[in-house]
Amino acid sequence: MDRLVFEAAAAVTIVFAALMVLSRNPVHSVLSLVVAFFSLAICYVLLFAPFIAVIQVIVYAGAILVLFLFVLMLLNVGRERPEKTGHPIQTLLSGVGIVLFAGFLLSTLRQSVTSAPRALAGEPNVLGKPEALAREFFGGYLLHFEAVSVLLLAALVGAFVLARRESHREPRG
Amino acid sequence: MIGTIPLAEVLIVSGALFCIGLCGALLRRNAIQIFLSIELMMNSANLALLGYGASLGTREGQVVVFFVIAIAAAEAAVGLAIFVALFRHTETIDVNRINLLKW
Amino acid sequence: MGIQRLLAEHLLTVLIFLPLAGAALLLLVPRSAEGLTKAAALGVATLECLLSLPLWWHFDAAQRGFQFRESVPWVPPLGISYLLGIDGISLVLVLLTTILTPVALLFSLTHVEKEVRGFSIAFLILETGMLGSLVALDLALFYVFWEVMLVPMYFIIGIWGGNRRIYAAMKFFLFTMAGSLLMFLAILYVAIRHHAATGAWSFALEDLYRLTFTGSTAVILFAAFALAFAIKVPVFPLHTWLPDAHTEAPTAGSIILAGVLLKLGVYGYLRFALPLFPGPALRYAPWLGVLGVIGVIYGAMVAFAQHDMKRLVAYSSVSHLGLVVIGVGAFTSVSLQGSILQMVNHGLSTGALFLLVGVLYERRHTREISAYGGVAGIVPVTTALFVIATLSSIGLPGLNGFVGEFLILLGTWSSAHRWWSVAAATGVILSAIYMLTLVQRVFWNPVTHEENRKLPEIRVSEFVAAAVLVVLMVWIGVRPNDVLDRLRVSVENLRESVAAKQLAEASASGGAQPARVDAGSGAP
Amino acid sequence: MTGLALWVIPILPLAGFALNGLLGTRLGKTFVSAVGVGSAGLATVAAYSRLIPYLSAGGGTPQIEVYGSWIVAGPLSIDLSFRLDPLSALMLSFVTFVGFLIHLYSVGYMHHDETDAGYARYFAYLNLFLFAMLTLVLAESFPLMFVGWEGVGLCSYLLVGYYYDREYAAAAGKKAFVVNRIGDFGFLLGMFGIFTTFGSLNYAEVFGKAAASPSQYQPALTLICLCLFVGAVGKSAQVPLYVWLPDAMAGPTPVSALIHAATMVTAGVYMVTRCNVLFRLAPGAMAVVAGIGAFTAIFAGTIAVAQNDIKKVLAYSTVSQLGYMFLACGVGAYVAGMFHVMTHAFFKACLFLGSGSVIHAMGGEQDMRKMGGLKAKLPVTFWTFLIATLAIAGIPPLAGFFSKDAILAGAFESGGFHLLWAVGLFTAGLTAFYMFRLVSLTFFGRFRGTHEQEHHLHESPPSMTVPLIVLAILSIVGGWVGLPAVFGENANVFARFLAPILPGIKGVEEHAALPHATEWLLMVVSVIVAACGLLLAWSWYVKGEGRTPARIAASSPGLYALVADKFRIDELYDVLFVKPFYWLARTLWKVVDVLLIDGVLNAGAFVVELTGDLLRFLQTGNARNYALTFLLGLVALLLVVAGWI
Amino acid sequence: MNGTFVQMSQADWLSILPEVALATTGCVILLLEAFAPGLRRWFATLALAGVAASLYFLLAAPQGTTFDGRFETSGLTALMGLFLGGSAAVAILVAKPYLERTHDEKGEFYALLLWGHLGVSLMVRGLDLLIVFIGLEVLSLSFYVLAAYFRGIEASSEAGLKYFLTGAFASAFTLYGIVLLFGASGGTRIAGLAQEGLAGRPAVILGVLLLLVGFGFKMSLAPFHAWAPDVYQGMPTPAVLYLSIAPKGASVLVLFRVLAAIFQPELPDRFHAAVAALAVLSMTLGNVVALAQRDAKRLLAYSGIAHMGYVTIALAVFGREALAAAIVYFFAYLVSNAGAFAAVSALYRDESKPHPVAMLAGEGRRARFAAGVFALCLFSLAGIPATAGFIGKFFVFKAALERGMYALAIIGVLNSLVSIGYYLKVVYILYMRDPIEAEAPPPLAFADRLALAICAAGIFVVGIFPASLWNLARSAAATLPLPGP
Repeated sequence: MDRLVFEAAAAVTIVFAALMVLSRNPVHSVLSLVVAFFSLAICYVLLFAPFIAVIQVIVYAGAILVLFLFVLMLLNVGRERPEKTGHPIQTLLSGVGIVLFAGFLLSTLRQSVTSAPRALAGEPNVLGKPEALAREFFGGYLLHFEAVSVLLLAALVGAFVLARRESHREPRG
Repeated sequence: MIGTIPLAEVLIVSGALFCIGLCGALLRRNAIQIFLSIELMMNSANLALLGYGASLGTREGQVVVFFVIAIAAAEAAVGLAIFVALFRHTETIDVNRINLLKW
Repeated sequence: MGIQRLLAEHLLTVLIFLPLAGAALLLLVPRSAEGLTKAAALGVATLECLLSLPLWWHFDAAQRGFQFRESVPWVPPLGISYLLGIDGISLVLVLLTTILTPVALLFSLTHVEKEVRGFSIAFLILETGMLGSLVALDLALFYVFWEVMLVPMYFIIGIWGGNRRIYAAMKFFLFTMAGSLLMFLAILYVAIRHHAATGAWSFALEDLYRLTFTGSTAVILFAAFALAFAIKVPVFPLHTWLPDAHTEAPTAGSIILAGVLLKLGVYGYLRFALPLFPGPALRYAPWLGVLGVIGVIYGAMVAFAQHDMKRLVAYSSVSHLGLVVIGVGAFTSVSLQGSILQMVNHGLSTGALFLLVGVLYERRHTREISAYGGVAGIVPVTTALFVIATLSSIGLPGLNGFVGEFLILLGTWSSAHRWWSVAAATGVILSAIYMLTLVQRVFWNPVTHEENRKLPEIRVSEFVAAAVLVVLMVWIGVRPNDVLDRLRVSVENLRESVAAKQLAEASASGGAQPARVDAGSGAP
Repeated sequence: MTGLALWVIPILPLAGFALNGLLGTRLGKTFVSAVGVGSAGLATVAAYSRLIPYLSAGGGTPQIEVYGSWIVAGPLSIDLSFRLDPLSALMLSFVTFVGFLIHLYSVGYMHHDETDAGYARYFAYLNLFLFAMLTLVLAESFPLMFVGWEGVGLCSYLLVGYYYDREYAAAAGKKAFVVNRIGDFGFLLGMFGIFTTFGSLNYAEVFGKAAASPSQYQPALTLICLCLFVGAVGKSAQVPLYVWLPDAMAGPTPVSALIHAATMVTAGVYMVTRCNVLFRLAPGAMAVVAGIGAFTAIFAGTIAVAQNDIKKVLAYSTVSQLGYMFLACGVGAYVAGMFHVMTHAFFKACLFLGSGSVIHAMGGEQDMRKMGGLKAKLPVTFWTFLIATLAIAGIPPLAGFFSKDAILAGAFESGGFHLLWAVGLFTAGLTAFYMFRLVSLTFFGRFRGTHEQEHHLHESPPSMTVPLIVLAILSIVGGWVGLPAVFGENANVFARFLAPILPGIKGVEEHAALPHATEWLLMVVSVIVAACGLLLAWSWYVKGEGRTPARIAASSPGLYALVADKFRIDELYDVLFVKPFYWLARTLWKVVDVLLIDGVLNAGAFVVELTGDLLRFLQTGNARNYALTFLLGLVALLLVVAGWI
Repeated sequence: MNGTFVQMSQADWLSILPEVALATTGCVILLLEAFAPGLRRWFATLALAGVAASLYFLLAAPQGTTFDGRFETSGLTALMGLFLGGSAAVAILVAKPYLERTHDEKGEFYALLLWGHLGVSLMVRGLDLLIVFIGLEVLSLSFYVLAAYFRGIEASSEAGLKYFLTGAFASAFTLYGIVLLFGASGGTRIAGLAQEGLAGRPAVILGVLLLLVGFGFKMSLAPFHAWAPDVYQGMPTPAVLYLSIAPKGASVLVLFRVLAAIFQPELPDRFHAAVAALAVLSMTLGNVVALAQRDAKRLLAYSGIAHMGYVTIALAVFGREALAAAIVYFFAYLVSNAGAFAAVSALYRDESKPHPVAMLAGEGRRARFAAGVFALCLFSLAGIPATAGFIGKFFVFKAALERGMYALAIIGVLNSLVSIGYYLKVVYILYMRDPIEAEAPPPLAFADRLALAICAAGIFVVGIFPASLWNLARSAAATLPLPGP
């Protein structure tokens, strides 16, 4: 049962991911990616990560992609002109590269096995308990947590620096 | 096995997503779409993480995913800001047309 | 710690770093005070020269091995040490250096206009480099000085040189680098082998002498060393940097280039390549000799074809150094002493030639031979000096050149390779041809260019500079023993150690019998 | 050691050279002449102060003086040492004396037509030459001799090129030096050979060993001797290296007299004689020497017949006479050779100085066709010249007669169907002919020059005539020291004196002297031949005023032109050696250096640069390509690690 | 599950202080920027103080691992901290006059620089791939912004875009690599990778390769270098200065850590081959293409690519001596490259224009000090003895020869021959050409002068007395489980 749902969700994800890549119109891409992320969130749930699934929906599908939409609107870049995406050689090489890499990646992943699973504490879905996760964050992953806070701060300031209008300086260049 | 889902399957899906993202990153010209593709690649990593974590029966996978999402968010913020800043000069975010610096 | 003790116990260190200190001192002189700068530089160089004389007096000609040793650990974890010392071979070259530098600077007193301070500084640093590589007994230390030398010379050619100076400077730098980089690897490898063999790191020459290399390893290592030095000498096919560098360099630069830098190639070969890898060195000595022969004849022929005075002299250097190489290749005690003496001779005569060509150039600003002619009557003193230098360069008996040539040819004749000597002796004819042609076309013949009629005569400073060299030419020509006595033991020492080591190698490589070291030491 | 040390003798002119060279220009002509002539004179005095006691002691044992060691390297050890033995004594005696005379003569000759600087230069060179020549003859070892050997070469270079602002003079000087260098090349190799064979370069040792055990060194010797002889050929202007001597006449006449007649050019003969021990052990080499000598004698003589430049005639005559001397050495008549060296020094110097005096009077004119009838105007010159001419022609009882006769005798003994003798004899005739032709054209007949030349004609000053007279006297009596054996066993003082320089060698027997009858016969024949030559010249040029030769010349113009052009040997050499050499030099430079070596290197550098320039364009500026290269790099790595590459 | 939620020992605190110092300084500067912009001219000093403080804390911190084995404080991190601190300090020194020239002195610049520095130091000290990754991202984000710092200059924005896109792309790979290793080892700790039989697994190999390319990207190692020239050209020079030095060192260290953990005792041949190939490619491509560069910053970018090739030789040699050599090399690279960029920043007047080398013609006689140090740095980069650069190459080649990798060494020296070609080209343009710029460059600011002096001194100190540095490096290298004495 789980498995069927997972496979269905995965299929949807893949399809919409493909759409995202294929559609010329960026807005379409964003929207299809939203769908993809939703279905991905379903997969997360099935992998005992309800909390992550929630975040996925809120942060990704919600915040980030919406942000993308805003920017798209702001710059109102329409659909790519149908001119060829680049030099044929370039496309060819990309194709070759991707195919080879995909081959390696998938073959590796197919045969990749994990070391013997540990006995789960109670039933599987204990894994994703937010409280338990919180303990991790403020326990063993405290350092990471702090680091990420700096990261976000930097991102914040950075975004501010870049987005701020040219105010008190003569334009240059 | 995670419940009834075989790990390999999860990983294959993640791998597939990664490759799709790769295609987008390489073949699209619109910077935003490229970036979207990269986001997709990161998500594929997340999927794999959760798969591994679940099959290992450890929470670490989810913890990592959490951080990854945070990172991705931060990247998105900065990235979009950069796009905007550049757009002010070039009126485009088509990477084929953005080659003032070369050679 | 009186100054005397410093001089007594650390004379070599003082000699190496005095010019450097002088260079630093010059930084304090205001850039505008050009006269002062020049004077100061000259003063330092002269002081250096005076300080180097005690080496000459106190050198114990009878003692084997190195003298005036100094040893201070430098990079202990790698056994690199600040290890100095000289034997007869380095002694004469050190003095040649300390004498030629002030001479060059003396000439420059009146002939460097732009960037005087930079020029003087570069020159002093250059002297440090040359002296350092002459007295260093630690391979790493040697390599450092050896390379450091390039930089000031690069600037001297590149900034104060002639029209194609940049090309020449680049060529000079790249050529030399090309050789020495491989040598650098070889040095590293040798040291590593020493570490592997003894468990202790050391770059000290005498420690590394003890290693024996066999088979292809030895050959490759030797090749790496030999290439570096062959380029510097320069040996025949690798010589093309020389004409450009010598021609484009400012006169003082040419003097030092021809006078000292080339010698470092031969010196390096004798000090490092040969004793470290006697097997290959002697096995391939014939090739060396052949290249030397080619160099002698080829250099002379090409020199004859030149119509640029400096270029002609430059090619004559190729020819002369070829002779030196033959002497080294023959490796008899006579030919070796001859080669070393000939290095000094070449330094003096070619130095003087470049100097006097410079005298003319500075007045007419052309090096074209055809632009002169018949100036003997207008500048008799210059003419006289030039003729003397020429005679010394073509080996007229009674002047220094002859003794060197004679010893090399005689020593080679009495070695296994008699025909080299025969072939090289033709150089006696060829050198006369091209040098006398030069003299005739520049100094004799009717005056064809009016502007030559008011050619100013040589200046006092220039005259003194040239005179010093002339005096030395005569002195060595009449009393060569003063030099030879100091070389004898060192050369014998070299040959014996090589012979001994070669036997060791032979036994190590399984009794392949060694090539003859003392191929007829000249004794009947 | 008796009296002054030998080194004093050469040092004196050296001092003169230094003094004149450094200060001469400032101190004026009188000072210069004083120093120049003075040092030469002092040298002469010094020399004779050593010679007289030595001679009076009857010569014999050589006196060797070692002043210290010059070059010591490995087994090689060369001393600074001089040697006084009959041979060097002989050379010393006339080198100093003739040298002095010519210094004296130069005072007059050079006095007015030179600036102070030039004058000083001239005497400095002349002194330097004297120094070098003395070193050459006194040296006790080959290298030291080589010092003098090249020293005289240098002076010859400087003095021939004395008028440096005349291109031909400068060129002639260079030619002289270079050709000499070719000889020195041989000399050097010879020395090396000697050293490796005998382990020493000192005469005493080398000759001692050679004489002691000849067989031991046999094989090497021929080669060594040939090498040495190459040196001699160069220095003494023998075929094929004689070409420099005629050009060398570009120098001032006294120089020609001193260097290119009396002293330097005979150095070769001296050297061969000095090494007679070696040569006598190498019959092959001897034969070559004789052959070259004979050929040169007749060859140069022939050329001399057709020359019109007074000095050229004398030059070729010198070459021919030198050939005579080598002929003597070649047939083993070393004494005769040296004898001729001496007498030749007298009369040829006299002739040159005479010609100098003539040229002087003619205001620099050297073409005999523009002279004539000078005997009235220049009596002293004429008479001295005539005497010298008779002497060289070999008219008894003048010096030339005896020396030449001795050589012919030697040649006659040497067998080989007396071919060499015949050649020598014919040459004697030639000599007589062209010399008298010279005299006739110059002194007899009517004056053919311009008017102001005629007006200026005058006898030279005493400083010039005195040497002429002295030399003329010597040309007469010089030969009497070497009367042939027919005048009594001990008549030949000269031979007895020189005997010690021909040490006996084990296994080499001295050939017996000729029977008196034969010797008489030979003398008569040679005198007749000489006389014929004289008379022929007389009848053609004085009586017939040169019609006959003109007719002959006209009858076979090609031949005449060829002879007049000295058989175009210079042109031949130019085509054979000079031009190819120059061409080769240029080609080596342009092709090997510029094209090949630098070409390859620059090409390499260029290729690298080019690669850079091309690769540079991979940097398209398109971010997607950067991502692409990234991916491709990754894939490549994967392939490597997976082992597919 | 005890009462207090946050579990953090004092050791943890002490060990994290250096980073805290940096973060705080950044925040303070930011606040001052917001509320007391008048204090701007003190920002640089403040930033320097921050760097100094963090360095002090780093050296003072007790040795050992903290945050239950995820964070390291050791001789190694101390030495690397010194290296990073040095580059940060020079960057700040250069930044002050630079920003004044461009009328752009804002607190954010220093703040971002400091945070980026923080990220790098996390990379160096993290024993947990996740920490390393976060550090990497902190660095990247800060420098994406710094690259695009001049909003007014298109080139700058473009540099930002390119750096961002390629950087994000690369970190996606890095991340996936981490994931694969996570899957194999069941955790993110590097130490966890040292398990039996892990090295053989395809997933691990792939993971390691992904890390290799990811960090190779940061090192601007060919063929992952393509971003560097463009970004260097558009980015503010002081930022480039830092970016071209510190992150590369950190990345190499991370790679050493990971490889050392996984492959014991020796690098598998195929891996060795792969790394060696990268080294050769990077050296050759960097040097050859540098010959063709006209722009000073691009030229230095390619020279940097080439130098990373030399360092990668050490990685290929793999071993304690090699790591030590790499560390020494980085110190040499620090003084030389920092000096070069400092000189570039001082010698060019207008940031809105490119920096053609030809414009420097004759500056050797006008801007004597700057040009002199520039030349010195170039000689050092070329590896002329008695300069730091020579020492770096010396040890790297020594390591290579000791392990019998002659080909690498020979290719290396041949490459440095090529490199001399373009380094000397700059030198002769500086000294042997006549000026084309009408007026002499403005007098050197004190900070610039100081920075240049420091670099020059460093070049000679390292170049002439390398012994102590070498000893430090060797003892530091001993902290990794690498083969070797």
